[in-house]
Amino acid sequence: MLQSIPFLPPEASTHATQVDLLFLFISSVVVFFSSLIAILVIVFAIRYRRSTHRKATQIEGSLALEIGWTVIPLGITMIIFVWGTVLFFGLNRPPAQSMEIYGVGKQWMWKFEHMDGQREINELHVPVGRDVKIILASQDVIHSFFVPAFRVKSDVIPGRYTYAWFRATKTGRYHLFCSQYCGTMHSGMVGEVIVMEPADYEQWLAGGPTEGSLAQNGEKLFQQLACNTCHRSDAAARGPNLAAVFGSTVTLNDGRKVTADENYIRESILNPQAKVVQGFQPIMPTFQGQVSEEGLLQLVEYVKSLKSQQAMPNDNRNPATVSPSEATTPKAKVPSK
Amino acid sequence: MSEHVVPIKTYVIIFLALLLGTGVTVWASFADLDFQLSGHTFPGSVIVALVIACTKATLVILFFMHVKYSSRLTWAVVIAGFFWLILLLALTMNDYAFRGLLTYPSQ
Amino acid sequence: MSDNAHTSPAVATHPALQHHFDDMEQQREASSLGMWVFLMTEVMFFGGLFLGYLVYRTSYPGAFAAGSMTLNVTLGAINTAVLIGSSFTMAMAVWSAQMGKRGLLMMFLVLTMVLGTAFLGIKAVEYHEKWETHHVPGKYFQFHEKVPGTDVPADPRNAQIFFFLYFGMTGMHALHMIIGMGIMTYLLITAYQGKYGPDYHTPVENGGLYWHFVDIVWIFLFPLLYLIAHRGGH
Amino acid sequence: MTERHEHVNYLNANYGIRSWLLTTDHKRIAILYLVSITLFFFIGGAMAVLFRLELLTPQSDLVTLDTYNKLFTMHGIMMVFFFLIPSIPAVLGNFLVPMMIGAKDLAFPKINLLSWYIFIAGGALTLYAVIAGGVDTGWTFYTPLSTGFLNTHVITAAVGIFISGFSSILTGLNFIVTIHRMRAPGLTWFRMPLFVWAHYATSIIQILGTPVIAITLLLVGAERLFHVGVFDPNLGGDPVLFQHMFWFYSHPAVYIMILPGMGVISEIVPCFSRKRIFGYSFIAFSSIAIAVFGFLVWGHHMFTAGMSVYAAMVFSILSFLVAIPSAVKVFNWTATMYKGSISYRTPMLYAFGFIGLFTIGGLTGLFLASLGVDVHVHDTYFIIAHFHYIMVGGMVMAYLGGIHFWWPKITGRMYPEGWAKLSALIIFVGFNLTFFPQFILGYMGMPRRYGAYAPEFQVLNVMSTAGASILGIGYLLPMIYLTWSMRYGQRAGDNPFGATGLEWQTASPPPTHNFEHPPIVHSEAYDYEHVEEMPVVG
Repeated sequence: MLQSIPFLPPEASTHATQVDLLFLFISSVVVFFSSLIAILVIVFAIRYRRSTHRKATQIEGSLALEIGWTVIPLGITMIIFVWGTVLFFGLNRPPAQSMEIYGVGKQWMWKFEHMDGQREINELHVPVGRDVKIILASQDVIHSFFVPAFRVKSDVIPGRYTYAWFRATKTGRYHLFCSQYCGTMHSGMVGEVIVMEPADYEQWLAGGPTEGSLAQNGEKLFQQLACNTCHRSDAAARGPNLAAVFGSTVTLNDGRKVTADENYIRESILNPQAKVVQGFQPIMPTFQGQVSEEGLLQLVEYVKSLKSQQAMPNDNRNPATVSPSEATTPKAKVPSK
Repeated sequence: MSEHVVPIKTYVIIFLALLLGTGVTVWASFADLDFQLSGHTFPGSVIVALVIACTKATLVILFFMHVKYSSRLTWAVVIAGFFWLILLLALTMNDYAFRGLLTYPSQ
Repeated sequence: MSDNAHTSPAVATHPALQHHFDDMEQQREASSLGMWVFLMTEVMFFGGLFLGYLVYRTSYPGAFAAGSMTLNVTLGAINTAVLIGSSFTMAMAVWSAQMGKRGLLMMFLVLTMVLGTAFLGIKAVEYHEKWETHHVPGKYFQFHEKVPGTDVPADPRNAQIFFFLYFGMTGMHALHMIIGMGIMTYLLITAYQGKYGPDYHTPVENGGLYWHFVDIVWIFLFPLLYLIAHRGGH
Repeated sequence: MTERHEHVNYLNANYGIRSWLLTTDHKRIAILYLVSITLFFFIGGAMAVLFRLELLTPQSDLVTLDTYNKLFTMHGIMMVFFFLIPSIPAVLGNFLVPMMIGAKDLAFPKINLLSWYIFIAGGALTLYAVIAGGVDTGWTFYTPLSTGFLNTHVITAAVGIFISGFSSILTGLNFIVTIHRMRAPGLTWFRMPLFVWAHYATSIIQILGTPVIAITLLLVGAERLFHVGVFDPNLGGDPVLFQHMFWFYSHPAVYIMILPGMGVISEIVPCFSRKRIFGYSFIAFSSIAIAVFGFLVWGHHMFTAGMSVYAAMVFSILSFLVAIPSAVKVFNWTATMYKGSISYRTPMLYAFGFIGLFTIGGLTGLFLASLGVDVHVHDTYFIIAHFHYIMVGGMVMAYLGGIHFWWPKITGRMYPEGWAKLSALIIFVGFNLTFFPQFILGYMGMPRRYGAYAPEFQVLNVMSTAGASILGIGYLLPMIYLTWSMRYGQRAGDNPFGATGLEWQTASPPPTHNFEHPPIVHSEAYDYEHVEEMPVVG
């Protein structure tokens, strides 16, 4: 409906429509007040011009007016604040059942990896009508994942994960820009988001060559790095059992509670001492420099894939070593030497 | 000249108080002052150290730097300076303290 | 807030009165206010470093504690006492100037400088110690300490941030001390020339304000850098 | 007005290059600043011309992408740190603050001169970085790009800015002390011109904000030089911390730029409306409110930067709050014109332009303070358009308006009115043509700092470049005719516009000590009821 307005970029996500509504609301406020000021200035300038209005009438001020033009704009801005904040919260809270895709930004390209292992560069295929959450990592500097047609933007920051999510409403090809200046070829770090009918998407997924799903590759890496010597569910475990860790609340040895999200898993691999699970010794070494950004994504995805299982794949007993304080979920983190 | 001359005795007392504060801080760091409050452990010696540091700084500002005897303007400048420092620290920590909040859907 | 507008033209012209001030009182108040405003910019300057410290200390408490453990508390405490002593002698120098006691003023300035030099000397010993143990951030940085209270090695990267902040903060502080020594030298020379008396001693006062400020920075640096680990242990 | 051809003034009191380079007279230092920032303005402007030409076509053809990146970086650095920040405070403020409060000079004249030398040293170093090959970090120096990934003269430029920061601090310090301690008898706080209030507020920001960027740039330099540091994620640091520290200064810096401009407008509007300013104390306090609240909103530059959602919310609401005092000012200026007796002299034309463009610039800030919309427009041309409406549409308009308004006082000569009106018009038209299309470009999604862009953005970019050429001419004109007028302009009397304010009660140009007799103030500012009629000409 808003598409009839020229100069609006395509509206291709549920979020885009909402942003445009707020945009139009603020625009009307802006147009109203700037016209008001412009008209007043012009009218006064002509009406009270010196050639016809020789003598100015001295006016000190007016408390009522001052209060009026303080309070009224304040009220309007508070409406905009609440409205914009609600939209923003929605944008920062991906629906729980989102389909997930990993994205890595590097100078100067975008790489995406789908759950089943398909990889693509500077193109992102997504199905229409599904919630899609992109988990973003950067290999070098700060980039920013920006799809104007979805009104979605998220900086991609080295050293941690950030997220963007959307639900595309229209098939088509849309711009993907890097919007955070990232060096020489910044303006070349562009790509396309290709929104397809779900059936076409499935077909596309099936078409590409893959070397195993993300989680499978992650599992291989998990064994390669010997993570499983400590992260196990039997009594010999020196690290927390990772089954069902993801998404749970973890109690740390200093009493803090954190949610085990992607950043937590990532940090636990790279900086194991930062958050140590209650009941465990901080004995895990760092894997900084040993795992690539993509390898990290695979490991994270592997840990996530254990979410539905009750225990580590090699063992289905419940973890004995986990502190009893957290009945709901054992926690993650670290071990091995 | 309308300035205030602080008696030597005051300076000596402040000097001794500052030395005492230093001693207590060092002692506190070797004592185990951690305490528990609603499930969290608080590092008692760090808290003691910071409280003493703030007290010492206040003493220096008030007496050695004569602020106690200075105009309201000087007070305003000092307060503004530290107020802005707190703004810098507090608003930045406002980010770090709440990182991760809301970013993942509750399961 | 002393809305002091200019009062009547100078009663008696003091040799130190600058042409654009009406009288010595106005000149003194202007200088003093200027000094205070300058010190507040210094607060914000160090504030940036304190912010870095706060952020990383809360992010990497273990590595910071481990790094802190390697610092020499004895030397740090001695240095704190030395600096407080120098603040005391500086305050006495200002008092001597107010009283017009030129000899005392010079003596206290010299004492302040002696204590300042002692501080810098002890600091140099500490820096040397850090150099020997490869705790200076950079290419040759090594760190094998354990997080206090555990037998886990602290992450050297995070410990390096601690030492970067340690050297950044204490180095910036030491630089201010060195500048302060320059100011003391100037004050000593001018005091010798007999420029200061009960009527005019603003430079001594402002030099004192600066010196005390540098002292205050150290009052915070000492616990933050040296004492954050639980040396008492658990 | 009586002719005073022969009176001794600050310009002819003595001659020779030494008498200028070693002067401690605030008026001469203001002239030194005027000359130097004009130089930096045209260097920065030349870069803008080059990259606007590059943007005529979607491809990267006129210059390489590397060069393009250097051009916009140096444009930003030159304009922000070496033109906008010193512009009004260091030129008009330096010249006028002591005169407006009836003082003989600033409180610390030698420090004032020192601050100019520091400024020149910083500027020279930065210019050296340009000539030696340029910098391509963007004026924002974001880490880790600036510390680990670029091969250019980052440290030189950062040190240049670091140095020039001290100039800004010293200027602010000087103003604060001067305003507190050197006011003429009878000049209470609420009799001060609003220009002085605005500079007081500006000075607060300068002294409390600038040190933070100084230490931040030092840390960037250290990280780059020694590969140790606090911002590089590979070293365990957090690049977002850099953004916090950078914007803690650089957002309030926006108010360093615009507040003095607001002060200028508060002088011009009453004078050419022959009317007391409407709501004096509200305008005065709104300046202070802007200075204080301006420090609390830096996070709105980081809404998409991975900050915590909660912090983003806090920064958002504070950003809306800071809009209010600006709105109050605009309403008060408009109300001042009501029932005035308005003449369309050049400074007033610039004031009209300022009010209109600043209103648009300020109101478009609502999009950016609003979290939901900001996510979309952040880092696009929408931002570019928004801050150029404030910085160029607002601040440069006010600066030029102020230069024209006080030109007779500074030089003793009138500017040529016809040419001045023409160039004001050209600037207004050129400005809007340059920057209005960029709002649309931004909402359409064109990211900033793109040397090559998608073809559908071309039409608007061509419009923008066309506008920029007009704008360029508009800026060259005043430079030419103002220079001309220094010699050939009509002699101005002491008070050619019939303005209130102590600066108009002394000769034009003023004597070295500003006033023959120390002034005593008996009335409030903008007492236009009791001022003689505006002279027809100077």
